[in-house]
Amino acid sequence: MVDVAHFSIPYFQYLNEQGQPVVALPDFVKDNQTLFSLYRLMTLLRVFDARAIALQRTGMLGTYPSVLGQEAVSVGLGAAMHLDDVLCPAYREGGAQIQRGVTLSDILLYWGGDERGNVFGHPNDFPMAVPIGSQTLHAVGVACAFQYRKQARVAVAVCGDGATSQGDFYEALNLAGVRNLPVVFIVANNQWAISVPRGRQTRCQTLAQKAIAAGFAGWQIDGNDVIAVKEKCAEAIEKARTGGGPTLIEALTYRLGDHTTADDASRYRSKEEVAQAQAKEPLKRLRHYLTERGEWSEEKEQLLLAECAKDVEEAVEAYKQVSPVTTDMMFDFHFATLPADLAEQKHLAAQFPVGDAHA
Amino acid sequence: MVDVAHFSIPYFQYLNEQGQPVVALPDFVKDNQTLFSLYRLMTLLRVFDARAIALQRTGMLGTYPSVLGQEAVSVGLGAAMHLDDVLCPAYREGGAQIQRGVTLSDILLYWGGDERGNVFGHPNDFPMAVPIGSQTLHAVGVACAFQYRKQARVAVAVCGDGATSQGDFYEALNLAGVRNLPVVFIVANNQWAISVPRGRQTRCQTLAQKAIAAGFAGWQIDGNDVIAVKEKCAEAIEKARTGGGPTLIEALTYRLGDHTTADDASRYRSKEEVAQAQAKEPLKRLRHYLTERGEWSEEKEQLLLAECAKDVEEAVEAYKQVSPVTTDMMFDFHFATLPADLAEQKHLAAQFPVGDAHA
Amino acid sequence: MPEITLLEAVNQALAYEMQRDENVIVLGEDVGTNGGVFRATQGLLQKFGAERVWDTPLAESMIAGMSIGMASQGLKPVAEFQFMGFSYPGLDQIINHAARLRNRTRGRLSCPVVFRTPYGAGIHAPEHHSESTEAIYAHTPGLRVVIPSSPARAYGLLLAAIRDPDPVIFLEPTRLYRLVKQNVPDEGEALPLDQCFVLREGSDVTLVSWGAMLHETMNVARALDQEGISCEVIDVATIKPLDRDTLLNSVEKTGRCVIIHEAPLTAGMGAEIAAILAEQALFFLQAPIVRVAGYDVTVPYFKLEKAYLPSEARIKEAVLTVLQ
Amino acid sequence: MPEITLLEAVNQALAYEMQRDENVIVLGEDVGTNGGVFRATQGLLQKFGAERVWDTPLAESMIAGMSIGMASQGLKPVAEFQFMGFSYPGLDQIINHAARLRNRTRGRLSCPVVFRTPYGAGIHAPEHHSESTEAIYAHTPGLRVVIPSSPARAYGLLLAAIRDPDPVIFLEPTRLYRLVKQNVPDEGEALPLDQCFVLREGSDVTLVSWGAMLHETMNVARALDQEGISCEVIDVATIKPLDRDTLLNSVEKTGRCVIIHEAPLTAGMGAEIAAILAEQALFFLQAPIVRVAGYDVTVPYFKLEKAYLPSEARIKEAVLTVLQ
Ligand SMILES: Cc1ncc(C[n+]2csc(CCOP(=O)(O)OP(=O)(O)O)c2C)c(N)n1
Ligand SMILES: Cc1ncc(C[n+]2csc(CCOP(=O)(O)OP(=O)(O)O)c2C)c(N)n1
Ligand SMILES: [Mg+2]
Ligand SMILES: [Mg+2]
Repeated sequence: MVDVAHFSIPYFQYLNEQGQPVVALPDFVKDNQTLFSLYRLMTLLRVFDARAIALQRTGMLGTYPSVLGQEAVSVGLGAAMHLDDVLCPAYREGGAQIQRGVTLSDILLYWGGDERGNVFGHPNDFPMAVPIGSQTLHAVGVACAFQYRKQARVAVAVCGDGATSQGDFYEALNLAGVRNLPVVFIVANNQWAISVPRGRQTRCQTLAQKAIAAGFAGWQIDGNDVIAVKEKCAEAIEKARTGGGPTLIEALTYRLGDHTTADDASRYRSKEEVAQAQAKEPLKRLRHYLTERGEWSEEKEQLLLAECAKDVEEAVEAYKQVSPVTTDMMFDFHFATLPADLAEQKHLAAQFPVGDAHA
Repeated sequence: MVDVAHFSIPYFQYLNEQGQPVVALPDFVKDNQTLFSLYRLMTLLRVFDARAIALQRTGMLGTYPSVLGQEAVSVGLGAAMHLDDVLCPAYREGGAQIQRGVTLSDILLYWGGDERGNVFGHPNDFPMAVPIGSQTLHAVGVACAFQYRKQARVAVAVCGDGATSQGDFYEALNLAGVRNLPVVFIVANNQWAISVPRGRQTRCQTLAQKAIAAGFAGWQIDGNDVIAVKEKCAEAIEKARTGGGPTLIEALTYRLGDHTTADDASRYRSKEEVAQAQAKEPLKRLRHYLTERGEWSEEKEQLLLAECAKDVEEAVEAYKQVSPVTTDMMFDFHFATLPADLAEQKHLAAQFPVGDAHA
Repeated sequence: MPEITLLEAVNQALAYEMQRDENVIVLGEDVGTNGGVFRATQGLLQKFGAERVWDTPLAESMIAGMSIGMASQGLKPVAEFQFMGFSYPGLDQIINHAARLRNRTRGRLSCPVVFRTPYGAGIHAPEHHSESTEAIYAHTPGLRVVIPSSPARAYGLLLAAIRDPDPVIFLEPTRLYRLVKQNVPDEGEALPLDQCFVLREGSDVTLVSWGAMLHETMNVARALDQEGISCEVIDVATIKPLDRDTLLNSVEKTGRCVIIHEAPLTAGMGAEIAAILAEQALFFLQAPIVRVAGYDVTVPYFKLEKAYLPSEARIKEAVLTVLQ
Repeated sequence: MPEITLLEAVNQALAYEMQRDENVIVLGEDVGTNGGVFRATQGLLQKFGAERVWDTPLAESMIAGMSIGMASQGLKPVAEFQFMGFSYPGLDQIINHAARLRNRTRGRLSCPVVFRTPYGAGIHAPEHHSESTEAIYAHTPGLRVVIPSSPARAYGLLLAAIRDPDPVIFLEPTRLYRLVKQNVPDEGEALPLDQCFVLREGSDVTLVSWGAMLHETMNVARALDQEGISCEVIDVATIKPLDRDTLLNSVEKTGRCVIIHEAPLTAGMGAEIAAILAEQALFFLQAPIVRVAGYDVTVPYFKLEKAYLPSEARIKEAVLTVLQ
């Protein structure tokens, strides 16, 4: 017997759970503004999240998936991407989307049951993907287009731990590897796929090692350390941009809330587990670090919270002000030009009024 | 940065390309009868293969996929399985099937376009799978049944290198890992998926490492060394039988023939490559070893060839003698009891005669 | 005996049959600890243990394929797809294998599996949670397709589906899950898998529907009754194989037929029923056969789902048209 | 100009459009060096290079999904499934994404992709190589479904499909690949994607078919002509959207209709056509609408495929029945 191949999976963390640096910090950390911006976005997301849940509870929004506890993943990722890269998100990546032209009211509109939520201010990004794992294949397709056109652009797919069980996920990785595509896969491992814990999703020690099956690098990072997320995403994205091929990043985080507003997580997991995870959440950590550095105060915090609340209320207002849907909207976008039979159906539909509680 | 996981892929070979032992041979090799039997089966398969291709050329058989050069994989595997294990093969596993109650004429019948080729003498084995990779999921399902019933039985799936790109393959591995199922996956890596070479199927150094994505062991073996195949398959199968969980075995071999009789491999690969592979083929190697050991002779070889030719001719005869198909056969096996609408259709079909050149 | 919902009837049937037959295994995403996202499998884990109720990894082709493997060895998996819109990755395994295993092996192997899934629109769910693509399964030889529309029929048909030795697609109208309650004796009585149910006898026109649309259809029938129009209402329930006799008998009697379904119009099951009538009852027809169906568009996000679903107004208009 | 087969016409259209539009990328299993298992993409690699003609890994969901990603960025992938029976792993991506991308984003993104695949039985291929499940795609809102039945139509319709800004399922009848030759000028003329072709005018009965079954259908029409029966033959060709006007006009003229397709009867496209006629041309019908279709069974292995496919005898009998 000889060993013919060897692999290992590295783990990256900059700030530990107490907000203390554990290794030399990346250069960008020197810049207060960058850190403030990351912190601000995470806070905005948290305030928005609570508001969205409240809207759902009062019947103003449909089912909504909370991002509580995972803010660092999408915020750090969004900060690492170029605007002309393309994002293929799942449904907890608001933190990246709002850095790329998607508004909070777009997000409300989407979860409010309105396709206009996907008509957002980025020309090429994909809308949220609900069929789990399917978007990973779109990202490799987008990366194929970049590679074919010799553009220095990168496609990024984000999915959850549960998504790593889907065939599409592996097929995407495999294609990315064999064509050396400019694509980065982020697995937001929040430890749960609805009620199924990470340990019953797969026997792997890490999800990062799934990249070994496709012949490229997999990294595990502390996904609650926004510095690690931004730094390692940026590194992987720049590697992809310069011909270095794909990377899989497993971002370790935790879904502190229910799966969605339709879920009740207390049915399947213990308070203790959640409390433990709570201690590692991303905002507190960065706040501690900024405070230690003398750059943050309770006053600044209160100001920021008020500012975020205002932004969120504006978004809610914009959401409420959106024009009513019409039956025509069901028909007008299936084809570039409406076929004759659909035109007839459109006419028929218009004769029957739309009734909807949320409209 | 710390490394949080390490992996390596072992490679196993007992007889090198010249038929010389490279490490201590397994115990079963002491027994001449066992070696004769392996050699006999491989020879039978080779003779059968040539005959089947000839039948196809004369219009007596449909498209047929040659096994030339890969005989050791299925023969070694078949010798390692228990009869009450379950095999979920692709379509080049005749060497295992004929050790499990499938006759050569069953195989001809199948490729002759007749479902009765799947009514063979094993109660539980799956028929050949044509949709690539799909059978891996059946094998994990079978293994689930064994595990549920606490039976000491093992399911074995065989697929090709091309199949390792399919989502089903990874989903099967993942389930096998997480449920610690009694299943063994054999990838018969014959270097080609029709015209697509192994190197354009995936960027992995080995196909064995795909198991790392599911958290269990992957081994690479010399698939043209029937001793390695039997030994390592037996080891993996016994491990699975005794609660040790799944193993993925990549058996390195080479498809010396065309993909099927409908294919012309000279369109996409060089004579040189095939000639090089020819030197490593499995029969010659075992013959050399047996000859060195003083157990084989040209005379024995001729006797064996004659015996195999006779067996094959008998199978061809049986195939030719099979009763004609009837239109009823289209209907009688879709449901345990024929629904009324199908009964009507069955009646209708019977009014129109069957015309078929191969019937 | 308390009255139960359709959802509870599904649960009751599962529990009954798991008790009766230890080959029955329930599996799917979140069916265990969580009891299913709608709670259809609630309590089964507690009652039958983790050996009988499996939370699977998140992969529908896997769910379909592993079920086939299990069924081939005599188990009776009842597999759940979390929503019909997520069943499509399983289509290859269902079409190429589940539906064919018995025929392919001339009966040597078989595939007694039930694929259950919430079905249809109307519950304000996110996108992909509102599909009704029964026609895809109905077009696939080797499958049975069943859609219950009441607690009692859910119970009796699900029992029949599990006991059936062949693969059954069992579609549960989410809109009906909690809409009505009924007394459903837990006595293990199965219903036939090849018979339509006449929900209401009538003489002027035959209304044919299935699943949740029967709710609106019955409402229209009742309203028209007030106006002196007598509607016969048929619940197809067993979409495949189709009980043509009940349909033909009714239309031969009434001479008029409206077919109502929420799936898109084109190549939906309504077309099949209309085609059968046009072939076998043509000269009984006194009016064109009208289909009131979903439009040929993707089910819209929920702000528009009511506009997508055939409304009572549309159904009524169609009935009045064929009565002219 | 030499006459070419349907297969060569496909190749010619691909080459023409790749030449004209560098956004067109051909991809699939074995489409490169090997030129496709039927040689439909033969020579394209040599002509356009490996940057335009991609041999993909063996994974159909991947082929579908990557094509969607490419198309979303303005490329025009023409993706091949090696056989229709192997396209099913791609169904989820096609139904949930390709067909919906434009609608889901209200036109912000679109999906100009063509999925080509050999289609239908009759070439003595192994199992799974004989599928004709056009109804699945036709039932899916957001897709166009096209089936050519001659070299000229293959050329013109494939060009149209590639140029169309939305996803098109392009089904190539394998049985016709090399059956007839035709002069097909390589001038880049596309055909409309929403019109039936009247292959033969007639006054007694309308025969509606598509794909390879038109071969038998035309033979029957010619034979009946000798017996004094005048058949109008319509090649549906663009299965979705369906050109109802041509169909209705013809049946209003002849009063009789036989629909012929090789897909299984139940919930096939024949049902949709019959349903449209039963709704919109009922009072023109002088006889029941008869469908001559594949039986509701898995396409048998090839010893029985001729018994499965609608034969000329079956078609003729049906025509005579509706003429009674
Ligand atoms: C293909 C598919 N199957 C099932 C579902 C239903 N579902 C929605 S979210 C979810 C769990 C996803 O888990 P994960 O990938 O870890 O993402 P998370 O929700 O934790 O962010 C499931 C099963 C779906 N949306 N798509
Ligand atoms: C799902 C599916 N896609 C495509 C095909 C067509 N096809 C038949 S064999 C083959 C190549 C298989 O390669 P591999 O898995 O390496 O097996 P080998 O033929 O080399 O034994 C392909 C693409 C198929 N049978 N099934
Ligand atoms: Mg998760
Ligand atoms: Mg191979």
